[in-house]
Amino acid sequence: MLMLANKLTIDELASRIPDGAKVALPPDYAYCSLTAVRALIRRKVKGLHLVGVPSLGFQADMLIGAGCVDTLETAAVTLSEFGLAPRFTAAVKRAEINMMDATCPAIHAALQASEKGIPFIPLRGLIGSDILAHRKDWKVGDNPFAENDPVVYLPALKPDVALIHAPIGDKYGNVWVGVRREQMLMAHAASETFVTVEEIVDGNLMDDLKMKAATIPGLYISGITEAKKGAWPLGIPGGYNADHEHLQRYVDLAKTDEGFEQYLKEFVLETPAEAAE
Amino acid sequence: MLMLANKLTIDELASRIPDGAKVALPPDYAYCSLTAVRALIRRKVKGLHLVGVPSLGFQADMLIGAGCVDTLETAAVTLSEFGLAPRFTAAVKRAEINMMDATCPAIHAALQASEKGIPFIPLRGLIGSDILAHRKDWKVGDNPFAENDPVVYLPALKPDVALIHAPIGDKYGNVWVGVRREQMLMAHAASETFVTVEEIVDGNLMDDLKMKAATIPGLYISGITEAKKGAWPLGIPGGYNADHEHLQRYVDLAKTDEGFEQYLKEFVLETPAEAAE
Amino acid sequence: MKDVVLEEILIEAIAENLDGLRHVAVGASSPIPGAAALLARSRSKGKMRVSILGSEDNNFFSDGGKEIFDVAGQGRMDAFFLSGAQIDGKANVNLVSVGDYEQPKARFPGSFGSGYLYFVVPRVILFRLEHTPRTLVEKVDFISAPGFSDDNVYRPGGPHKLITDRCLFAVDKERKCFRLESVHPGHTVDEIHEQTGFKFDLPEGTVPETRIPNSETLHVIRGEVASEISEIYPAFAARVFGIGNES
Amino acid sequence: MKDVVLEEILIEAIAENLDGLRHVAVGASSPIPGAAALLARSRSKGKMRVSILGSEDNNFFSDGGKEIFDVAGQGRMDAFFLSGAQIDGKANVNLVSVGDYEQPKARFPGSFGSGYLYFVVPRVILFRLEHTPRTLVEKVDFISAPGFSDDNVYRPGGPHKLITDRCLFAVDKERKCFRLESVHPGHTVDEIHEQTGFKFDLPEGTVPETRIPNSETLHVIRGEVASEISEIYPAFAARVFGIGNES
Repeated sequence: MLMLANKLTIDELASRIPDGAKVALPPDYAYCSLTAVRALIRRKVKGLHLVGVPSLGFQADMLIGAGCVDTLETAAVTLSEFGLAPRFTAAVKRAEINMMDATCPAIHAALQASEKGIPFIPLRGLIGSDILAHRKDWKVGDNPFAENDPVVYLPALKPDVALIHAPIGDKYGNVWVGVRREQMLMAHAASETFVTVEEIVDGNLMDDLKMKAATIPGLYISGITEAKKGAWPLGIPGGYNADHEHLQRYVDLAKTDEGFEQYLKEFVLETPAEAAE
Repeated sequence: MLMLANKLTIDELASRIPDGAKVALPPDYAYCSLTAVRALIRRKVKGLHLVGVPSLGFQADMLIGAGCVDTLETAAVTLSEFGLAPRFTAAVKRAEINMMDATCPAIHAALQASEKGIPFIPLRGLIGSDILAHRKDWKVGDNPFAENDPVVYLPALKPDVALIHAPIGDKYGNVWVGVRREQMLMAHAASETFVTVEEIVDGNLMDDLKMKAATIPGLYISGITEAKKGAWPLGIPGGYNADHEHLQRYVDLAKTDEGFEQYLKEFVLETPAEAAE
Repeated sequence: MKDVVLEEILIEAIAENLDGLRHVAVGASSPIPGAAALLARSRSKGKMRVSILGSEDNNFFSDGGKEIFDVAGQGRMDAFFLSGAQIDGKANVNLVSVGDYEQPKARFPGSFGSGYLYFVVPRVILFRLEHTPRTLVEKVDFISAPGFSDDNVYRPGGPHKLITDRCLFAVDKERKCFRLESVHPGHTVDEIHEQTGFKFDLPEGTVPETRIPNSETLHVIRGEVASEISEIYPAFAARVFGIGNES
Repeated sequence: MKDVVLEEILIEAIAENLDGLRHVAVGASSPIPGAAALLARSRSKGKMRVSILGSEDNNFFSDGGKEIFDVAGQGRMDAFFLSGAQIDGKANVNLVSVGDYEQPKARFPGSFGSGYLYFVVPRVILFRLEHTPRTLVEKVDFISAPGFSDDNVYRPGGPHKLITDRCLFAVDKERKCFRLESVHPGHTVDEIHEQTGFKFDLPEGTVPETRIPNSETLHVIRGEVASEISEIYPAFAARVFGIGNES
């Protein structure tokens, strides 16, 4: 008598992520739910605080372009081989978003602090950097076990929502993420986790010891949506490849405000039924 | 052109763990290398500082009985359904070992500090306990992000050696541990990790995404020994069961000094060639 | 219907204290708390998760030994059970030793997760089947986990009830002590006083008798709960419910 | 034998600085450092591990995004490569922005792991193929990671060399600055002075020319290294070595 997962449509999922939420997102090379991002843009979500774990890509660029984002907390925003993220770059130059620049291990460590229920975690490095100089929420303190040994104290970073994609889930809300364990860390650290999966399989992923070791337990999952090719136009490791032609088209269009609006219209706003495909 | 693992005989493995080493061991319900413990007793290792991750069982009781242990740092020593650990209990009553009582999450957290290369980690709880009162190496300090909020600071716990068993390894030293990820934490945190495995398989465990997610990379492994039934008389999850009859016999014999000597003679000292079985 | 046994009374008494919770965790070797959690889960109509620890098969965790403590630290564990070689009137728990710590008269396995979970799990239910002056003492010899903390100590969790083979105590968080809540059938308040090493409060009026599970509850306990618990604790299920095979 | 190209000179120059190391990590989109690491690994006769990050297939980590940083923090990563939109004469690296941070003239992706790895990896090799006063500046506009730290700051790592398309600089940890080590064939010291925005030291005597790989090294680079790197960076391998298919 296991608890069944809370199965949602993609629009229900988007409606459960409130305006102003602190939302953790994975990098492009992990499992990104672009289908959920499109649903969020359609529902005109506002004021998001995005947390890159540890960096952001297409998801953030689209949400920024669509005016959904107030704050970015991330080690980078990159479209990798496609170059600079155009909507991100434009928004920063116009001072339209609040930047909280970080370094990758600081994001991982601060999420681990939330995962462990500890109020802060120390981290080496950072001292003397302008990353630290601009992060008024971080502190430099003493290592209590040594003399004259300053160390950075990071407060626990607790996202309201972790939003991820994964290859498989089951009807109990268990979600297999393979080696992309930062997605498991995100689920542990966040108050709620919403997930889209390529496929909801029969049976219980926890019953197979090989699958269980890389499966997020349903305990952490607030809602799950089946979404075939839910990462498109990104790919998923071990699954399908990224749609390079489409991504290049995005980058070309998103260079201008008008081009981005055209992209949104064509690929986001006029496909409200994509989850039912 | 991957690096090949350092394949050792069981006696070579034991010789690589020096007297006085701080050795991390898993609990009985994980993957314990009893074959390595027997080899350590045969080589008359002295002065070990055992770290239970987070508790200890038969391995520790045998090593204590054989006079190999100076210090125990653990949340518990238990033989579960077989009751109190007789050699442990006798040694503590005679004040023959230095006890560093802990609580489970403190051991995990302090190992995670070593894993992360941070000098310490805070932990909730413990304040007002006699565990804390007796741990002169732990401190109570302030949470720098709040007023009047004391929190325990644990120094990083870095074992010299993690000694584990596992169902499978490969010739590159990659070791699959399944859901027993505390064994992965031990390998990350320790300076060196020695492992015995039921079987060294062909191919590379990292090439299979399902196996990779629960595999310790060879980077961390200093030496690997193939040892069929290397956990005996304990069992391994998903493999063989514990030998209850033998364990009961151990517990009965180990109640007295003489009985324990008899056990050692019969099952440890006179089977030097067990790795070659 | 066969007579109600003490274990069934305890299962019902514990289950009442788990009503409405989302996640109840049970430690290893705890068949009565385990059965109570399963009864509460059955009543929750799918709203409660139960995890049984120290067993490879009956838990749903996948991030190693630390996860259960992380889960508790995140506030995702609503209830847990603790026992103690000694428990005192301030709800302090001792799982370590009797006598001098450095050279004790008796040594037990150790504190396990108590020094942490007692602080962060909102409802910790203390459970001790041997109710004597030897186990329920005025002051424990070693505090594995303190019952109460100073106001400035982070303490979202703590003791909720103390259940023994003779009675049920409630916890008075204001006065930081136990109050007798009910006495199990066949036992008396005088006997409780005699067998308890610490002072405790009494309720106003007469002390009630611990409720006997009604027939509907007994049906669930002896049916689905007994069946599920027999997979985890076959010897217990065989002895108490007469089902399954001893192993 | 076909003419030696700049990439091959850089690969050899970097590989020399990796000799004897146990574990060299290479970031994403770094074909020349990647090839250099593979050359060094080939020479190590199985004593060196190389991990290529940001690629699912070419790394051996299994504990999520944090592991590579944990590995570095444990002291298990001996060398890493960093680039920068700007690098200054104090070896400070800027991966963030040019102009005012709040409203910049140019914004780059961000600092990634530089603010940490630069502190803990013993040999960080700075690598910038555009050697101009625009990139090698007197003072960076934003310090993603500082080149040097005060004595009381934990700093087992730091800059080891700076390699550009024109020359190779060594790092003087005492004087906290760069010293010109060699100039690549076809370039001059005067040109380096002209194209570098920061002051740097000169070696005693004449500045040597960066060594051209010998025929044995070229054989390895164009053989096994080219073949391995083409799996990771097919376009690079096709352009430089004329092997594999562009993708």
